[in-house]
Amino acid sequence: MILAFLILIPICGGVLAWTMESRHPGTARWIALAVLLGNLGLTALLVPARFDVVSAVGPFLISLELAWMPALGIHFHLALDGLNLVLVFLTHFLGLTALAAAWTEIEHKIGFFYFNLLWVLAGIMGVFLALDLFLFYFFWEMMLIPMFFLISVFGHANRTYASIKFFLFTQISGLLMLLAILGLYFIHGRLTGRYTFNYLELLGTPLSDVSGMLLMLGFLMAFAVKLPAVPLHTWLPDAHTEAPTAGSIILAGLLLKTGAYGIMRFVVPLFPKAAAAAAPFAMFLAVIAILYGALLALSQTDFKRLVAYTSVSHMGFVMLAIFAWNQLALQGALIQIICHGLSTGALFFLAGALQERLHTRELGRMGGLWAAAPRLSGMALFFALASLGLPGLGNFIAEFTILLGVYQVSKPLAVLSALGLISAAVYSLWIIQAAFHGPPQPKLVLADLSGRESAALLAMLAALVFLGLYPQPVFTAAEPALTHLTRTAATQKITEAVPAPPGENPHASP
Amino acid sequence: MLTIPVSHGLLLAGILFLLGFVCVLVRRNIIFILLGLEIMFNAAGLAFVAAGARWGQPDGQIMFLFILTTAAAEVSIGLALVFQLVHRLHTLDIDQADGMKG
Amino acid sequence: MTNIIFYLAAGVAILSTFMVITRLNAVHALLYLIVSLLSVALIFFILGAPFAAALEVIIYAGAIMILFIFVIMMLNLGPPAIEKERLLLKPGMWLGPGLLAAILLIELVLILTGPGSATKAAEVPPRAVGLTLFGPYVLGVELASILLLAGLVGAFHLARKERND
Amino acid sequence: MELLWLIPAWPLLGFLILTCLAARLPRIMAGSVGVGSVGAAALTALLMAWDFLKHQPGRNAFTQHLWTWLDVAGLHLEIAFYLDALTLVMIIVITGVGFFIHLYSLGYMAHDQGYTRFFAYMNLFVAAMLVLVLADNLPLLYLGWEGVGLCSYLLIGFWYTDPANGYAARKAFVVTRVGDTAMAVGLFVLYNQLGTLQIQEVMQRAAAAWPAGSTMALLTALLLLGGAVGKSAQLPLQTWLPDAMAGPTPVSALIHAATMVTAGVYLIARTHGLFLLAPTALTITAVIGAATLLLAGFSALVQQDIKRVLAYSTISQLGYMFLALGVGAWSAAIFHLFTHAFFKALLFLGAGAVIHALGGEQDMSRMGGLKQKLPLTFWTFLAGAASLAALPLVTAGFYSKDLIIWQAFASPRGGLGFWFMAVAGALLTALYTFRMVLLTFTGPARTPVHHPPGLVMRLPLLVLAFLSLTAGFLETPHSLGHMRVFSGWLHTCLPEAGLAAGREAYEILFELLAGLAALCGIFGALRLYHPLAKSRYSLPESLRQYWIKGWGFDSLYDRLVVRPYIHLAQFNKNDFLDLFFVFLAWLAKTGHQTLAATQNGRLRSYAWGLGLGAAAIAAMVVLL
Repeated sequence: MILAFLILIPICGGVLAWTMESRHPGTARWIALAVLLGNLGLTALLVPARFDVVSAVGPFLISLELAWMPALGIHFHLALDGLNLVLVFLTHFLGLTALAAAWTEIEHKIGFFYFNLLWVLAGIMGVFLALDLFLFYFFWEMMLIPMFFLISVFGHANRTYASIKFFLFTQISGLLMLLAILGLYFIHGRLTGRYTFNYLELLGTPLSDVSGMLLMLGFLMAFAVKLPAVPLHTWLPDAHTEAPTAGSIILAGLLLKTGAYGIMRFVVPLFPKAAAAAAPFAMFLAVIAILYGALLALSQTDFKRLVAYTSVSHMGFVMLAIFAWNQLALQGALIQIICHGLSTGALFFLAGALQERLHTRELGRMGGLWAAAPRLSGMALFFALASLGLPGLGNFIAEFTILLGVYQVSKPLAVLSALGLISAAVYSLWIIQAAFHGPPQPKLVLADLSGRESAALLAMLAALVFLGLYPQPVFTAAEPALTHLTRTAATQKITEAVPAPPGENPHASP
Repeated sequence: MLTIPVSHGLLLAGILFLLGFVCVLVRRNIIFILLGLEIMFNAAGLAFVAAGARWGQPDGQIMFLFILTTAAAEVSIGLALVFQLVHRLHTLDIDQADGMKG
Repeated sequence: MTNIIFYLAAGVAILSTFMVITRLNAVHALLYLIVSLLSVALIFFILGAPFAAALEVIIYAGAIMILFIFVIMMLNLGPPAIEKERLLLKPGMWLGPGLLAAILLIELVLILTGPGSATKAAEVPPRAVGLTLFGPYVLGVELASILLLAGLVGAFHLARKERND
Repeated sequence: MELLWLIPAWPLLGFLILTCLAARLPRIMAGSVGVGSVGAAALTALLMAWDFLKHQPGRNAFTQHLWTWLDVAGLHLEIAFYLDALTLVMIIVITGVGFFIHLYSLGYMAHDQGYTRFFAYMNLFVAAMLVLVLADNLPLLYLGWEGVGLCSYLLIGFWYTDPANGYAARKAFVVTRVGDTAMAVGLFVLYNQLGTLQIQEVMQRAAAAWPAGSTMALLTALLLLGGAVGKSAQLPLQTWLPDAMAGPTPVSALIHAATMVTAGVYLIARTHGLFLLAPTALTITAVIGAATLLLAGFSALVQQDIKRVLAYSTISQLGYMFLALGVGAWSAAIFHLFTHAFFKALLFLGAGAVIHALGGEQDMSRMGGLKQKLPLTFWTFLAGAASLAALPLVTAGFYSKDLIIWQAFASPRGGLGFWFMAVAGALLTALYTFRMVLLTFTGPARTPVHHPPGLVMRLPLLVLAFLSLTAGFLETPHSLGHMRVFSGWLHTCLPEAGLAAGREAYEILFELLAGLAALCGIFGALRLYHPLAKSRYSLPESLRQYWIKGWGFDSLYDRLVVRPYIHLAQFNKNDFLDLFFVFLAWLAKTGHQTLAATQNGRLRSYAWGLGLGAAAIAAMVVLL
């Protein structure tokens, strides 16, 4: 039941925060804080001594299955394995930082803000935990609407445009996924006579080449938009730029990750053959995303927009890794998911802090801030370095393992994406130069980081350093889950009697 | 008896109908538009009668009768609308009455 | 002989209708329309539909046109109205509709000149019409009466001058 | 031995203290933490060296495992330190020279605003550099490698208020990162082929798996060479080093002369097993070294900025080291690295003292006459210059450079061509070195002296001057006593350079020639640049400009890579891919507006619509 509580508590907390708004608006913050801390404690309870539990269905540490609409084969089915656990931790961690960012930034409609914040987090948690495709889709949509409100109600000047763009992109792609889910449901039902949305039962549904590819693309579209993959990324800069700081942190840190998680958990295991066929193309797009995002980031003049494009570049690594589909790359992708969430989240946090102080995001109107706010600038330097993949920080571990893994699958793509390391250096250092170095501005009064802000950023910093020097806990936690996923995909491919000799890597690009 | 091809009757009906239609399109005076509509009704009736005559059946004339009824009702409403138009807009120009835009 | 009468009547109908749509004076137009209706009545007669011909003369040329005359008289349209009409009706306006009508006419001709359309017409006496009308079409008659009632009520409502307007 | 981890931990601790306490730390405390941590590291390193020599661990190396870094899907990496003779030389140079430079900085930076920040960065640098040389596996080496790159970036851009410094800093980082990326790809290849990244295992497995001259060996060696070339500012990635002089002078001394830039040399020496499998890569290394040493030498000859002269001279001396590596004279390369660290640090510190004294003046044409005003600086600088110019017999530079020049000819991989380039380089070196000395210290004084160097600045100068003159006696040629302390020590971990058959006999002759070249250079400089010299030969202006700008590499890269990239980015600032979605939105909007416009409320236009529709349907009936 703990799993259900993880989702229910934020939902109830959100409602409570909203209802309290009229009487005590400030309490919403404390409610949100209590909810997140409580949830974090609950999650900590779930950490097992060993991750490699043996179970018939997979390495699930704990699962929950309640009948919801049994006539249609819909169940409230949540399960947790090492992979989810890491992501749920990340959700809470970034939720707390978002809370810290919003603490003073949001002054109106406070209750409604925290309602949305908590509901987004609940939706994300649901997405990470759901093992019933219908439930998954339910949560997928559930995180969309509050996010839309976060942008459209609490965002900056151009928020309406950005929020509608965000909504259209995700909604349309989500509908494609719904179609694919239903398609899979009916194909599976017709073949076996059991109409069910249960992920574990749907695994291994035999599909013809064409229908497999179509269904796979339906899923992939939804996840590729979220990820975002070039050329479906254009909603992201607008949404990130216009969202309030907390919204940007959640967007970059968590929402994008649901796309990556979806590909890992659903696309490849459900449609291994189609995914293998699409892999070279997807990996190519991912490399384009890495280089293209980095190129665009360099020319941006808006701090948040710049960081948004770096997300495109970094998430390209994730997509590349997932479609390379070997243990090394997948582990790297997971670390990249975490570290990108932390480093980019922190950069958005800093952008928000700057905007709160300077009332601008334009890099052209910054410069020389180091003298006025050394702690803030030092933090920015640190996270910019994290984002360029400095060894010793988690991002390096991620990129290194990803590229090592990808190199085993496709040498040219690995080399090309390594060029992204150079361009990452170019844009990351440009942020520092444009905002913090340069001639100091006279008469600039800039408050340095407050205790609350410092605490949030220090926590992220510590996490990145820890992951950079000792990422093994994450690897250990995710290892059984990822092994299981790769094995599921692999066995299916063999049972489908593809005339490919076993042992040959089916993902190798031509 | 006479041997007029039914197509000639229909053609006449068509010509009259088109003349009425042209009237509706060209004229901006609502009275002329109503006249054009009358011409078109009449032409439609003619087509029915011609077709009925071709088969020697009364149905064509019955349809003409219904058309006549409709025309009568239409004219009464239409002329009432003319009054309203003149009363409200002080003109007979139908293009002045374009308040219902999308 | 009757053929010639048919084509003559048809010619008169077309010509007078053409005059209707080109007049500036509404009363003149009405008179031409009456001519047109009378010639159509003649054609009805030739086509063997005397009942329809009678109705055409009585109701169309009689009742409905009179209604128009009444309205024109009530609106008191004199020579200034003709001037106004001249302003509304610019020669260039004929071009587009004329073209459209020509296209439609050509299409109509192309459709009508299919095979097996030339036959003689048989007379349908009023008795047959009446029998059919109150036989299979009785529902239609009822509907027509309802329509007329609705027209009556509507015309009454619309033509009334509202006090606070 | 078990205290090995302390060596990098000391400066790291210093860094952490300085960053966390930052402004709260009084100046004197900050300085002592900064210097003290490196001093502690230096003491620990000496202790370690003594211990190492006393106990001689098995297989001449000692490995300390700290913790498992990561162990995933067959990739097993440890945070582990590896200590052998090569590493020992490096850590002694790093901590020793580092300590004196830190000490010097106490005086040099005394009045700077970012005093604490400076020492924090410097400590971090020392820590990263130590990790680099101590690393047991390539990713850990890469960690240190990027770490020193970062510190180099931070310290070049230390005076961040000037955008030009920021540009130089970014240039340094990005250009070296080009090389680093090649190196990273090299690591991917190595792991993919050999399944390990532990340095010693890599070399063993490579030797077992690849025959000498195989393509894979060549490929990996070239990729690693790419990294080394970037870090050590060799052709074609040398352009960042002259600009790196934007940082404070102690930084130039420590990072851009004595230690970081030698990391490339260290890397190649460390992975020599791999390079020995790829003779072509070695030849390329030698060619790069030889070409670089000449190119940089010519550029150094015409610079006006004293620090830029030293920067080009560093590139040139690194070229010597690469040449030595390329011809297989491993210990000669490291020996030159060793002596170069002393005399180049000394020269930079001396130049720093001059700059400091003149209130920030770096242009040599505005110096002069300092011999009397700054006597100690002059004499120590002269010692360094003599060492750099390889003044025969009495300087360390002579012994190390001479060894390289000789090996360039005598090694089985060497040849007359390499020898000739090396000798020409020696002549050039002597020429530009003494041009610099003469312009700076002799002739009329052009700028008044403000701050003569204090005690903390003088002491490092003296120590380093002493070392610049004497460190060479660790290794002397056959003809001059034949000391083999240094190479004997290094040969526990690096292969000995053999001599090609029949060339030993010429040793004395070639040494004489090399010595003569250095003397000629010095003499030439005296003739040309001494204030009392009569003939003043000047180069054609266009050639001079060309050399000043470093042979036009900068503008070439600027035109070829930098500007197109930036233009592309600027051109596509609004992301042309978004146009497609903007177009979709426009389409929907326009469609809406068009259809809305048709509902204009005009009866007749609706009738028109009816008519057109009817015509269309009738047309379908007719045509179909």
